Amino acid sequence: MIDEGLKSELQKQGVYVTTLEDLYNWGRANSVWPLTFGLACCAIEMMAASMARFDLARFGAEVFRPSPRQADLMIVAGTVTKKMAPLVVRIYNQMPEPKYVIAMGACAISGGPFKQGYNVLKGVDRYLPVDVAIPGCPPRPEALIHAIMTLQEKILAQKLTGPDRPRHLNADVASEFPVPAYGPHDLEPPKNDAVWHPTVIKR
Amino acid sequence: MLGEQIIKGMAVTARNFFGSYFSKNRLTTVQYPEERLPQKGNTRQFPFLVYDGDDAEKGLRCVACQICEKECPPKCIYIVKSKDKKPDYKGQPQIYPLTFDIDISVCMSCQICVEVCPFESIKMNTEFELSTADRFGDLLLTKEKLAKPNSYYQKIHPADAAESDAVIAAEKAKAEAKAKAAAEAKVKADAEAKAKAAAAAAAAPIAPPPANPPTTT
Amino acid sequence: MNALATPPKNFEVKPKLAANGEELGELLEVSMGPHHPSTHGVFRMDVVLDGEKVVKLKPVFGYLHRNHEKIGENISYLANMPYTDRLDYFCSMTNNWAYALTIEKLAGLVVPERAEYIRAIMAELTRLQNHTCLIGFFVQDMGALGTPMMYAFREREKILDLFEEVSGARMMCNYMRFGGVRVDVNDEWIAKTKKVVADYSKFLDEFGTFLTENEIVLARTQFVGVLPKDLAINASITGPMLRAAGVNYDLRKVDKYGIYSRFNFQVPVGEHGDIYDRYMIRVLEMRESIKILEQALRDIPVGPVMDPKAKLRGFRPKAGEVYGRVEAPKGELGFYVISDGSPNPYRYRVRPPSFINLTILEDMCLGHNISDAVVILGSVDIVLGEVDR
Amino acid sequence: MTPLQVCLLVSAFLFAIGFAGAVTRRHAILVLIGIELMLNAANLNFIAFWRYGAHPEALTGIIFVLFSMALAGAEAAVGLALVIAIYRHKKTSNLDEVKELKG
Amino acid sequence: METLEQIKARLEAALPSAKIEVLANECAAGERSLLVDAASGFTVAKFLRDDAQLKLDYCSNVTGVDWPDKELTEKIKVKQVVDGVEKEVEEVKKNIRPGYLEVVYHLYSMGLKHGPVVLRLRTENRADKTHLPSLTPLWRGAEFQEREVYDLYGVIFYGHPDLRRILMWDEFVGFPMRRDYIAPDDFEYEPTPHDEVLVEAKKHYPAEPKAEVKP
Amino acid sequence: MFDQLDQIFVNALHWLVGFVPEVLRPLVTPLICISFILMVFPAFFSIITIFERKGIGRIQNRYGPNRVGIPFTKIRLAGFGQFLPDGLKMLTKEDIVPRAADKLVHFLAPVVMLIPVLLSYSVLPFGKNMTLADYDAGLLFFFAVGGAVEIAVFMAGWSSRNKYSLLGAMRAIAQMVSYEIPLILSAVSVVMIVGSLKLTDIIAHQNHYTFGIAHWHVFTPWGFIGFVLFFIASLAESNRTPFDLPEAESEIIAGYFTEYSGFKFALFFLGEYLGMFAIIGLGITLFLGGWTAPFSFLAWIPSWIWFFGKLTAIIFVFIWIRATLPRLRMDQLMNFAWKFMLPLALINILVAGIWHYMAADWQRWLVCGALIAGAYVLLGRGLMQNQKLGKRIYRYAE
Amino acid sequence: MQSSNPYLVLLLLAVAAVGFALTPLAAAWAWAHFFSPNKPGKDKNAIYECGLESKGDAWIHFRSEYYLYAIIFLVFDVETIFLLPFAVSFAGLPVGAFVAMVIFLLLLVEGLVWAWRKGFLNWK
Amino acid sequence: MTLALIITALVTVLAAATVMSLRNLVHCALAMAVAFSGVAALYLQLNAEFVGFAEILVYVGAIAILIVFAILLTRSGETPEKSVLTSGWLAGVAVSAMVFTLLGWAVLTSSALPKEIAIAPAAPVKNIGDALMSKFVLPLEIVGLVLTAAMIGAVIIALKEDKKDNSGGQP
Repeated sequence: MIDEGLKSELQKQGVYVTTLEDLYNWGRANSVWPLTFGLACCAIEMMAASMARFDLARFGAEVFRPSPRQADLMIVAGTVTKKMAPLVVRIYNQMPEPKYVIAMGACAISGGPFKQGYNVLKGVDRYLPVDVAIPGCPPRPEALIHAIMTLQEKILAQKLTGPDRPRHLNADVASEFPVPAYGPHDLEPPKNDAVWHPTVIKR
Repeated sequence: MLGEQIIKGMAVTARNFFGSYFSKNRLTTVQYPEERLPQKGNTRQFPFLVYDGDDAEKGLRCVACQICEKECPPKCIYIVKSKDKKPDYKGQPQIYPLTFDIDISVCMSCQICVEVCPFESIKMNTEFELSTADRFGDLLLTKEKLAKPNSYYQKIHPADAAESDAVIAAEKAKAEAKAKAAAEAKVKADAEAKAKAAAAAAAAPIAPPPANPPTTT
Repeated sequence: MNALATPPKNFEVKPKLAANGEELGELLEVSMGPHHPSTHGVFRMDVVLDGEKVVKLKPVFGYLHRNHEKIGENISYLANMPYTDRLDYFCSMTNNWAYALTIEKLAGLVVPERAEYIRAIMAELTRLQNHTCLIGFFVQDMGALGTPMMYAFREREKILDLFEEVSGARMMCNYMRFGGVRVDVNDEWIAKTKKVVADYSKFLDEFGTFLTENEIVLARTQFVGVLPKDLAINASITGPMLRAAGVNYDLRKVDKYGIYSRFNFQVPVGEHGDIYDRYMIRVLEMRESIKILEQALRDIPVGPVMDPKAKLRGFRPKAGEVYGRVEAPKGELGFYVISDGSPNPYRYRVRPPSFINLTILEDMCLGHNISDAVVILGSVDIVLGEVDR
Repeated sequence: MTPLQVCLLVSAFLFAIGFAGAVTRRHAILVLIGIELMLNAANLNFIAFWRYGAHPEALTGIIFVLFSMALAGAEAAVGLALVIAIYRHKKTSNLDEVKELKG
Repeated sequence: METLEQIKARLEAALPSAKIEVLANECAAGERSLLVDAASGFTVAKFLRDDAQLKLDYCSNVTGVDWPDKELTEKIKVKQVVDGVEKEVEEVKKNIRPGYLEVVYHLYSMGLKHGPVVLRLRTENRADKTHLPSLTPLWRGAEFQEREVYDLYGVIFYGHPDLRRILMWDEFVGFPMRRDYIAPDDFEYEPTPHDEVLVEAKKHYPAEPKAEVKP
Repeated sequence: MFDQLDQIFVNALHWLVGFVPEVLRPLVTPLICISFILMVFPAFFSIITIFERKGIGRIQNRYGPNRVGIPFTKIRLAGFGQFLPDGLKMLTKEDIVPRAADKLVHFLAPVVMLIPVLLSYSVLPFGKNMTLADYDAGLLFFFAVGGAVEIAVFMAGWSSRNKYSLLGAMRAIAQMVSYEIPLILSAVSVVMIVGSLKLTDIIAHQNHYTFGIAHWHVFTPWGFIGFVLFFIASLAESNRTPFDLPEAESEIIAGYFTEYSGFKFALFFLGEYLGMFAIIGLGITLFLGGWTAPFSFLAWIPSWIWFFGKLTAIIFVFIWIRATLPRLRMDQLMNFAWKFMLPLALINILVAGIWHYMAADWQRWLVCGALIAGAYVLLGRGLMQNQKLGKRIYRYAE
Repeated sequence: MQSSNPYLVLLLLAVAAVGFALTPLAAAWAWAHFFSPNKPGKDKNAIYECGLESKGDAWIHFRSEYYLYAIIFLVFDVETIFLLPFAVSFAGLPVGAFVAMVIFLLLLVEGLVWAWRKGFLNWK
Repeated sequence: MTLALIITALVTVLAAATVMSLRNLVHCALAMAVAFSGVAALYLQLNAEFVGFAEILVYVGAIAILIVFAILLTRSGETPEKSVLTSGWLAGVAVSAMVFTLLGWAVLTSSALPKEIAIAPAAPVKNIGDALMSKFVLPLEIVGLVLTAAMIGAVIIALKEDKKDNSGGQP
């Protein structure tokens, strides 16, 4: 729902904004530097994706930065345990905007096969906004490349201005998510309600 | 001498560098979206449901026996049995799944559901390009998304599909034979009964006991 | 649950005092990991540094504790098989084997000969790819840009192709079953494997020229992280680490499980117990694995691959307990199962080699540089899926 | 004002600043920095007088400054080593405290 | 290697105070185990390690097992005076076997290449008397494994150099591997629930909207 | 004609300056040159980063970046457009300054980093008559400003207040300090023979040919070993593998710039690479004849092409080494500098003296060569045997 | 390319370097100001330490080894300011001067050898 | 020419004043590097090219690093002291102000100062080398001796305790 004033404003800026937006998105999309961040099995496939056979580098995404300050993409590759979850959130918080999250593999999406466990977080999206989820246990390296391509498409479609612009362009939306604390049995809070909106499926 | 082995090591990398321009073995990259690796024999990703014929609803082999649901290690299958029955490929009335959901955000691609399925109805797909931004919408595969024709199965796993087709054909043949035998027996019995009845009607007042129908296992 | 059970908190760091009671440089408490490029996952070492020298090192576990054992106790014996894949996710085949072996011991199943051969082939292929990758990783920990790892993964992909061809998955094979293996291999596959194995020695030669005598590798690894023999035994160290310390203890020779007694191979043993020995033992083990593979691929008989007595569903072994172990690439991988006659194990326990091999990490690292600590950790060869389970 | 005078004034100022720092600051390292500044002031004088002096071809000023730099280096090395040594003993490099502790 | 009975005999000779039992094992492998009382556990273990014939210098596996209270039913014949007449009456007696925690050690010998000897220690109960001697001073390899048993089962090993939680976080309360541990409730989104999960998941379903009366 | 081509930039400069009033010429001339440097070398940096990524890719049996080309088109340029999105992204990335950091120093560090680096370009001869400022003590100037980079590194590491950063900065300073000495001493031998600190003089000394082969210093025993020393020291000075301890990823995350994000991080990157180009440029000037051709029949190729060609070639060797070798440890790094390179550099000065005093015939070659080789082997062996390093034989148990 | 003041180039270069560094930083700042606002936060602006909360201060008292190398470096650095003029005029000097310089070097090397022998050059 | 000289002089003086007035020692060290660079620039203005570059090499490249290390090794960089000045700081400032006034007065009024000479003298490195190796050989050797002595002395002073420890306290 764009109000009329904004619409005309946009039309005035028109070409300028579009070009800038396209250039900006193109720049971001083609330079996605992941964080060196492997959690479990999927991390091996993530490495395999950057190895000779699959070569993530072709997309300019092989620059795995060890410091979150220089990374754009957090590939949550593997099971996020409750012991690890606060750290994951903190590392994500320490990344500069714009930042993206790929939940790689069943465990990262939903806890996967280990979701029955008492120490396993049922999906990293309980605390972080996940941009792309790759099912699979572990997903093939090609699947990760496909996910990065999906992410690129998502980035390319983002708007620079307007109400539906992404989080990092909006000053009013926080780019930090509260870090859960260790509780006596579970993390506190067990989920971040600002991020986690599951659909209800009644059985 | 200091540095000798370092130079040898550098020779190895140099060989790889130049080799990458000539030898396929030295440049192993498969440029994924355009090129693809040939599919390996038994490769598997996520399960799908096989149906025969053209109609997914009608030809679905699954009879909602719920074995896979029980055996699935991460418990990612959810089945609701139907109340009514529909004929299966053997023509026998069977219940069918009203709901058959697989949560591939949980599935660990272990293939145990395939192994335990007695009806050759759940098989492993090779599709892996499933990454999505919508976790809740796209990763819970419903029956409609899961159902794939047998021809698809034959395409992705020709050997296994042939095997499973043979099993089904054998069972079908068996069932047909059984049905035929039953039908024949029935006809025969009917005929016999008729004849006997006729004979009895003609000759004796007491009818003989009817012949047992042929039993199969 | 009760007052007694309140756990003590982290121990205080006591600065090491000099001989004259004077403090050295101020100690720097650094946490290496869980998000650290060289801790092989989410392992964490709380390191106390004096300058760059490690004066205290406490490993912190549990960041990948995914309750493998608890899940194993809640699901059936068969359903647990794919979970074992995810223990040491480099070596799903040997994990499968160890688990299958244990349950076979428990239930008294007999594995057909062909299946035994296939298992040995798979295990040795696993060993090859695990050791190769490990060397890649640990040279990367030493600071190489990843070229050795790329070469290692290049070869690994070939072996993974073989796995995928047979079992359907690259890493999580879920291939073995109680009483045999799930799918038989065909002749085409055996021919392919023969080729991979034949090429592997060539690759190892090249890898050797690349790394084995490289001066920097020598300088970084020799006489660093020395593990004495006695300590190694006392600390239950297993696998290549133990043999590098000079102990001749290889379960393939000691337990002679499977059909290893039929193969002609040797066990390399180190002298110094330092990182270089651990590296070289692995290289030499790979050569021996190639020997085993050649013999196995040559001798593999024809026959069934499953024990006909074995049941897939409704498997309920008799009550009792058993401990089974195999020589996984990382060391002794054991499974301890107590059955109470139900379809689920009553108690299911994994004895992970890399977890126990970490016991003496601090002993090996003390007094060394922080850079060495990273390489020492790399030479232990840990996989977090197994360490934390 | 001639350039020479400018240089000499700068030199005088550097000297004064260095002196003030050396005398007024508590921290040993700052005292050393002050001394270095004073040395530099002297060097600047040498160069200025070489530049505007009578016999520039003799290069005496230049050579002297070079030697002076060498000695400044030596002084800094030893002086800072002393500061470090004192710090190790007394856990402070504050001159006042060092004095107090001595007594 | 000697049989467990022989070992037991020698142990009893050497350490008269130790109470040792050989536990049977019915399964195919038939690995039996030595059950030693907690008090003499350490000395027995030391004997096993240092004895020249055994030399069990390698402690491969340490693990805990939880045996909760179990209801055992047995039928016994009781003589009862019924209506003045003594009669034998069959009665079902319910015994509660008190629960305990067990720690199992698998010992091997690296020098002599034999094993395993399975050593078991039992705690008195599962609540407050969960103390056992730590064998870490004998075998360094038990260090982390005992910590793990402590963390997951709550067995307190005295003599352990660094008994802290190892896998769970420090703030954690309870022992998750015990059979009566209840996992935290996080079943908000369960598209494929079964059994207990279904029960748990249903708690999170939104309340049924009240049936609106439609005109 | 070739001369024209060779001097094309010089002539262009003169032509351009011709439009400017006489008074402003002293100001405008260097400004044009500086802007030229500021255009060429950062562009060269961007190309080199792609070159490096692709080269390493090839060494590792893969392609490396090959998709990104000109924006909004399908032209891929074999991936050589990759630096554009990288730069754009870093420019638009959020800038994070840790709360506990010393904010002023944190901000200044990347800026300070560039000053000495760019200053060192002033004395480098990029081609014939293509030197910004040809000082009498040019070489000394280069070393003097080169040493100032350490301060920027220290500022970055210290101000971040991060443990890894501080460790990285300490390592960086200790390392750069240690390798600066061999760097300078290996250059001293050249200065002794040439008799000037002027870089143009040094090139002029190498710019003549015997039998069509240039008199590059690298073709003499002292020059060869000097070049080797200089090469190793320049690897260390520019923090490249195997001396990349200050940013050792596997140990201290990203070293002294762990806490830097966005374009400040890019500036460090840029600074490091520009510093590397400068130091390689100096090495080329000192030992590889600067912009001169190796063979007289190739002398027609413009001098600046030679310079950039040699620069690229050495950078390629740097990349090659980076893709091959693991990293040294701190003590080994220090040992190597102080116990191997420094003695060897000192001996090299001696050898250069002997070379000067001996008559120019084969005996001179023999004596100097033997001295150098002997010193090299002995020192190298001492370094290895001191730590009892070497090949091992393994036994097999039955 | 000589100008009236040969050192003007250095000044200009230094200024250009600062400008070259500040221009993109200013552009980045402008971008952040107009489009993508900086959003500092509690965790984001905390010190990074492998995802944990940083314990203790990084600014600590380091060991003295670093200082040792700095001293030796200083001495050799100072030495080069004598060595370089010597090297420049070396060709025209008598052998005696060469010997004198060798003695000068040997004096310094003696210090180095002393440190080496005493084991100070062993990084700990 | 004079303008450039004055600007450089001002920068130097300002930096020097900053050194002595900042609270944080690391900032002081950095300002000191700027001050020394300014002095080097002054040398360059005075045609003493070699000395100017040497100043940068020695002071900015080496002594500044040394001081920075010393600051870190004595843990002085982290917090500014509570009181930066000694108790007698007023006297110190007064004395130095007096010194400056006196010197400044002398400089500005003295007639003994040589006038600017027309031809700026040059000091090519070659001449410095020649002078160094002829007239100043003996001082050179003495400086070498002093440097060695300083090095040994500084090493002993700075490292004595560590040495003792390492013989006994190996872990």
